[in-house]
Amino acid sequence: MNATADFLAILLTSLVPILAAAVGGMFAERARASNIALDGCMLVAALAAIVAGAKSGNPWIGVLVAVAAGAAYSAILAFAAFFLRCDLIIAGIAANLLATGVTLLVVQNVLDSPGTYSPTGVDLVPRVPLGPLADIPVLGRALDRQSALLYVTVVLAVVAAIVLNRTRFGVHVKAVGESDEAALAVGIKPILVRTVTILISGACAGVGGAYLSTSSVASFNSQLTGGLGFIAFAAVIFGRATPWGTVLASLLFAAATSLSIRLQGTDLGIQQLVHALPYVATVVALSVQAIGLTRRDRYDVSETTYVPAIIPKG
Amino acid sequence: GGGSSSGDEGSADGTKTINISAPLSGQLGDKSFMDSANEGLQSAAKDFGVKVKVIEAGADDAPAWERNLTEASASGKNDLIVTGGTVMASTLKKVAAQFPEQKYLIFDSPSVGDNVTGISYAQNEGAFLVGALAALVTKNPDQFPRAKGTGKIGLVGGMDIPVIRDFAVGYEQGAKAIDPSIEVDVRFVGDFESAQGAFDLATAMYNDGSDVVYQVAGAAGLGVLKAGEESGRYAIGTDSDQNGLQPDSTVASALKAVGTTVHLAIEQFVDGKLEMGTTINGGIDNDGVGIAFNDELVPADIQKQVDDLRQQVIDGDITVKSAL
Amino acid sequence: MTDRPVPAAPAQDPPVLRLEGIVKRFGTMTAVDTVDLEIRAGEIHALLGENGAGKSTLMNCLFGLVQPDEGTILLDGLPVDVTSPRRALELGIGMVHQHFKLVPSLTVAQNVFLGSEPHTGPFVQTRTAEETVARLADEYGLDVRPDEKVRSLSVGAQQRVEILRALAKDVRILVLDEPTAVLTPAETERFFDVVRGFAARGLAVVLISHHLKEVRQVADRVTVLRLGKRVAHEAIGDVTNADLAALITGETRPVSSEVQRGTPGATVLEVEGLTLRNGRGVEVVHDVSLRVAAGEIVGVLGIAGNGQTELVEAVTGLRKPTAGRITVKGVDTTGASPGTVRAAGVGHIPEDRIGRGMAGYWSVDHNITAGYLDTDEVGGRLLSDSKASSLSARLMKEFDVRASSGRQLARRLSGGNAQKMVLARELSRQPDVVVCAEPTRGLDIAATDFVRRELVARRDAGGAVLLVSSEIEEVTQVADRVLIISAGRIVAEYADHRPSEAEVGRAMLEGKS
Amino acid sequence: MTNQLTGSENEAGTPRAGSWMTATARRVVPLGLRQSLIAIVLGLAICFVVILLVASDPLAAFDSFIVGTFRSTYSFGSMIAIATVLVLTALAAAVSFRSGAFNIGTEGQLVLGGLVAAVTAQHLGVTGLVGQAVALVAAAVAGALWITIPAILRVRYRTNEILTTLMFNYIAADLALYLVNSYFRDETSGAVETPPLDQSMWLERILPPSAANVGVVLVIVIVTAMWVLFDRTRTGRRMEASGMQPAFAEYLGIRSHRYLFCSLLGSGALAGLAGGVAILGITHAYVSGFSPQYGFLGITVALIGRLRPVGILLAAFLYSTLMTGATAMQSTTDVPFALVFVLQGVLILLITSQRTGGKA
Ligand SMILES: Nc1ncnc2c1ncn2[C@@H]1O[C@H](COP(=O)(O)OP(=O)(O)OP(=O)(O)O)[C@@H](O)[C@H]1O
Ligand SMILES: Nc1ncnc2c1ncn2[C@@H]1O[C@H](COP(=O)(O)OP(=O)(O)OP(=O)(O)O)[C@@H](O)[C@H]1O
Ligand SMILES: [Mg+2]
Ligand SMILES: [Mg+2]
Repeated sequence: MNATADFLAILLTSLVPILAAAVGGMFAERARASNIALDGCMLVAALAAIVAGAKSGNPWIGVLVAVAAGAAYSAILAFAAFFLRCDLIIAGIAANLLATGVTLLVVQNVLDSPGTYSPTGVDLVPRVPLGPLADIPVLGRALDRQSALLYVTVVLAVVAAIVLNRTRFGVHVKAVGESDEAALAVGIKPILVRTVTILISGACAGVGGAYLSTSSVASFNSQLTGGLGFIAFAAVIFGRATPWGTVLASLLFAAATSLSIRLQGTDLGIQQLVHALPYVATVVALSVQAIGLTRRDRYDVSETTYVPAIIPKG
Repeated sequence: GGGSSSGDEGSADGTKTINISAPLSGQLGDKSFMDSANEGLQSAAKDFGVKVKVIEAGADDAPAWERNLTEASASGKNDLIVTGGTVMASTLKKVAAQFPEQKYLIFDSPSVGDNVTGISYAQNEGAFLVGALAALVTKNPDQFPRAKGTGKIGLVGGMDIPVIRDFAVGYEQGAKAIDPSIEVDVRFVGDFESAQGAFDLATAMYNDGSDVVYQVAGAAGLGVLKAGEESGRYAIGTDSDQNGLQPDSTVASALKAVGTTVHLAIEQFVDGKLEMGTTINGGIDNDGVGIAFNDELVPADIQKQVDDLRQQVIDGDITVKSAL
Repeated sequence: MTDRPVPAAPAQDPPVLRLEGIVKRFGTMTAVDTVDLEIRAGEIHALLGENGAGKSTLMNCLFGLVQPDEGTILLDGLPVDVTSPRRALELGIGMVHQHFKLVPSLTVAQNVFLGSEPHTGPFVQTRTAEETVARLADEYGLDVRPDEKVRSLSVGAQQRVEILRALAKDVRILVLDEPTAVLTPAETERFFDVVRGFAARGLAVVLISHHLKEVRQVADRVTVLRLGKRVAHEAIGDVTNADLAALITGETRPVSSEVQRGTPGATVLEVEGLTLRNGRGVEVVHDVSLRVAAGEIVGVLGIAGNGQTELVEAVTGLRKPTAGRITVKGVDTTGASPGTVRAAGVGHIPEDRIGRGMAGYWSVDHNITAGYLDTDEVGGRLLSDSKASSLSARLMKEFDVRASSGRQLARRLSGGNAQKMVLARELSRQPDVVVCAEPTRGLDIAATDFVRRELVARRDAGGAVLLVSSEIEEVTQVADRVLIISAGRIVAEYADHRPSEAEVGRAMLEGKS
Repeated sequence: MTNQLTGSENEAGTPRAGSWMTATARRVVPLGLRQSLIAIVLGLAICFVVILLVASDPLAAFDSFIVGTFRSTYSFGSMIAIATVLVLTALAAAVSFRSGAFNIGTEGQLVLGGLVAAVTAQHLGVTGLVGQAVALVAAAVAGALWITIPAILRVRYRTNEILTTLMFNYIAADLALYLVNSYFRDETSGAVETPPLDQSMWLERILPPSAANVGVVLVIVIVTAMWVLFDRTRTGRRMEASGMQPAFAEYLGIRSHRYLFCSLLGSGALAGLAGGVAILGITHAYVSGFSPQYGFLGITVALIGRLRPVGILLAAFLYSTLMTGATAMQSTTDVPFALVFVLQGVLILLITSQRTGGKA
């Protein structure tokens, strides 16, 4: 019973950064503006959160700044893709590399705290005690004293679902995602919509970043995402960029993380391998889905609308 | 990069300044191993008027370690080159061989050449002590209100690497020395950076019953200490005195007196007494490693029991196993 | 050609719309060159011209999709500048595009109101939208279900959605860009009734088309563009088809030259009881058998989407049959790879010119020589640029491929030149069998003529040609035998004579002869 | 009818149902020389601005960053050593990019390749040139094997290879650590490293004490071979077709899937080989962290080199000059090595930009 609860508890803590980033990534993906730089946005946001939190003394200001920073950083991606006219994916990869460099620079030269930045006496984002509710069998124990950001993230997911399916913006995102011409013909500006979705994805990733650096431990290091952003991106794709699909995918990957922690407890002697579980899970999930799809249209002749991202020029 | 130089041109007695370069195999800021080494260097710089330049490198950039080492050696401007970390040993071995004239000091590793002085720490012995303490904590819930008396303790390592295993071995032995029935739960974050990961990991371990968790996870370790606070249990710090970080839940820190030993070694060097090709062994006996209790939390009699074990190790009644 | 004056049209109210001296340039080329145009309420005005004559561009200027470089647009005599499609719709100008601009996964209603959804706050009022669509639909006799997803609609239905979109903004001027190109004859008939309905209600309709017959059916007046210039501006009554054709092409030439029938020899391509599935695994070709002899053109005629595409893919090795047998010169090529099929002597002029027929980001040279990689005409062990470029230069000349140079990127070629490039690669190696699908789709009269001549030439040189097309006129004029394909079955064959367009038209629609 | 809908959309690649995870339509980024040059200049300019901002002694920093490499034969040698590895990882990236798939997993393939190189020869008991050959081949094979699964998934099932290869990086790291710990560890060392290689296994050093080694010859041979393959052979031409437009390739009778698959394996093999060269030539033992992101740096270099072998050769030298420069700068001034990563990001953005590149 408790074991399950504890498993869930860890699952939920691992869920926050993945889901937060994935929810935003979903919009971008749906508008055909894949934001593979979620990881970079998270990283930058994480740093912003802890710095702002430390300076202002209020973790929530930290979170807000993180959201802003995430959006701002994703703006670089939008700029690269729509102004510099880079391939979005490549730009995303670059943005991730850039994030590592920039954060390192800032930590070492601006904050003068080499390697890891862990200022003391920073208040963290509060945790939410359930009080009496904590006695509800499994859920109570699992949800008790979870970070407030967990609830923020859940709200994000719900709002995202509504926005995508019920609002004009949602319709426009879908339209742009499917046909620029169709959108243009009715005066919807694809670039604008895409930019907005990318900003949204950055902002959401910001929440994830803030969680990583200011929810449990006030500490930042340019490695701290450990690829969570990419897992989030995978969640978007595995979830077919649909709200509930994305949520389920995120849950799956969070479960994998939680499981890897649990398995370490049962001494298999292969801790280091168990650690790879979330990544393995991601690959497996993607493959299973892709194989399923290929099965479905296995009589299809090869993709005719294919253009590679790069070709060497004469 | 933090090129942090200090000390003034020409020391008190007007002789030429001694230049020390310290290319490290990682980055400062872990509030632990690297930082305490840095303290040692900086204090030495102050005390003996030597000129110290610390050069950091990515913890995952072996070629850069070698470059930095060789650059420092090749420049010929350095009277002594200080470096550290077991990971650095093999690199230093190669480099030192190429510059027989150059003098080296490597901490946390035995000497790797005639022109190298090593300082090795019996981290397993330090771990032994905190292991014993951890066992005592979970055995005496009455004296440690946050403990549940589960007879289970844990250790969070950064990565599953030999040095960390060495800690684990000592830790377990220490615990069993108090009570063979103690269970020890060992898990790894997977890196030395992600504090959040360490936090989740430790939280899980507390949920699974560990009363005390000992962190050997570098910067990530802060997450473990925090988890101890959050989960209302106890945690143990490492390498330098981390009791202050979470005073209500950190019962002790296993000390690795990197700072003091480095400081000492440099002093010897300045006085020309530092013998090359030898290894200074920092163990329990010469306070190379030790334990810093959090007196607020650990009653005298408990401290006493640990100190007895300490004495037995010094007297050789107990030999602490090692994974190296 | 001189621009003859418009006969003073009697009892006509002043034009709702005037275009004066419109100029639109794309880089160096002038797509639309000082064109005047006036449209009156209640008239159906046909706009004719070759591909690339500038018809769409002119209308795009009117609809605000592109901004004219010069000239003015007057609405009710007042100059307006149409900055965006939105603005155009506000001004009462609607346009149904040559290529539909619909979003497949959205519903009809969502598409109709895309960009101007009825809303409360940020939320879309779905019910209001669907009710409005339903009302308009039966008001104008356009039947569609508002809540259906566009993906699942027939082309005709999609077009009705496009029209509804315009009507939903109650426009006064409606531009229809090649609306009938995608319609079956029957659909076309229904469509024209609707259009006449519009005119009757006082809408001004601009109809772009390549089909003189249609124009004659519905239009009141006609304007002809050539190379971006206006070359005629007439009441439809005052010109003959021949005149129009001449105006369009700029030369006086019969719309199509009569082609001699061939003299068939031994059978080279043989298809026996072929059964095929489409991408989704649905069986779309059932037990089709056909044979093509040397020196014969066999036309497979059918409305698009009756299994022709899959048939061609199967014959050329791109799609694996689920049953049946294909032999080329007695060699069994059933389920063989495209490479093997080529080696067996089959040339393929694909339906999807851009996606399959050429590599847009390759130079014309590369595109042409790609067909010769298995020969030593492009070099020995290692490729030789000089050999390759001289080869392609020769073929470009031979097949009249107009490009700035052999190094021009293929994607910059005009549709016709692109097709000629494909021909150059496929026909120059004199394959015994040529399989071509919709070889003249979207080409102008001149290019069309060229392509057909080449096919006939191949036939006369003893090649076997399988011509799959949905253009009745094309098949009936070029083919020696005509097979009608409907719902994945051969439903009729005309071997002894060239059938009349009426005959085959009926067969195509009714699915039997 | 779908034609009507997707119609002129082809280039934008309107997603068909489920095309979200299939790596299909992308916009083409023609890589021109002009672009590379503009990018490098702008990139350096940005670095200088950063240095100006953070350095206490900018001039010294510039100095060591740009010319630091050419100060001593040592640092020059180090530069050569790094370049040797970068060329290989860059070629790995280029091969996959040109064949129309993104192998972002070069880092993982390199790590495993390195590990295998460090252990096979030892365990087979061969030494000397034979040993080197065995080790390098084994490394290449390892790299190829490590990309096999993503390759199959991509080729047969259109699984997004960017994600799979990327995830395989993380998995590779854990796997390598596990293998070394449990099987190949140097018992005498407290670090995660294999026993040092027999001296005879070392790639001959050409500028001692620096790490520059004869691997550079091997690399030049490979570059030449690649150039011939890409520009002068039918295989290369077919490969390009398959990468650029599978449908077109298929139609021409080219087995595009086969070519893509082989290219990916080749890409993996090159990355693995790079690992081998790094081990035999630089660290002489598998040391965890022997690769300062050679894999990702390779991507940058490949792009600067416009995905063409010779370009890559030049780009690699340029880039490793900056890397050693950065090391020098870090040790002489207070500007951290991180600057290289910033430069890397900026360069990629500028180079793949169609705006700086102008018309295709
Ligand atoms: N965006 C563009 N960029 C460059 N040239 C263009 C563009 N749009 C149209 N053109 C050129 O302008 C000319 C007129 O094009 P337009 O589409 O108006 O011809 P059209 O009369 O509609 O031909 P079709 O009958 O094939 O539709 C063509 O040569 C076309 O290539
Ligand atoms: N997007 C474009 N950019 C630059 N030039 C273009 C573009 N599209 C078309 N052109 C040029 O405009 C000219 C006409 O193009 P278009 O495709 O309209 O030919 P067309 O008039 O339709 O002839 P065809 O009947 O053979 O298709 C061609 O020379 C082509 O190079
Ligand atoms: Mg055209
Ligand atoms: Mg047109």
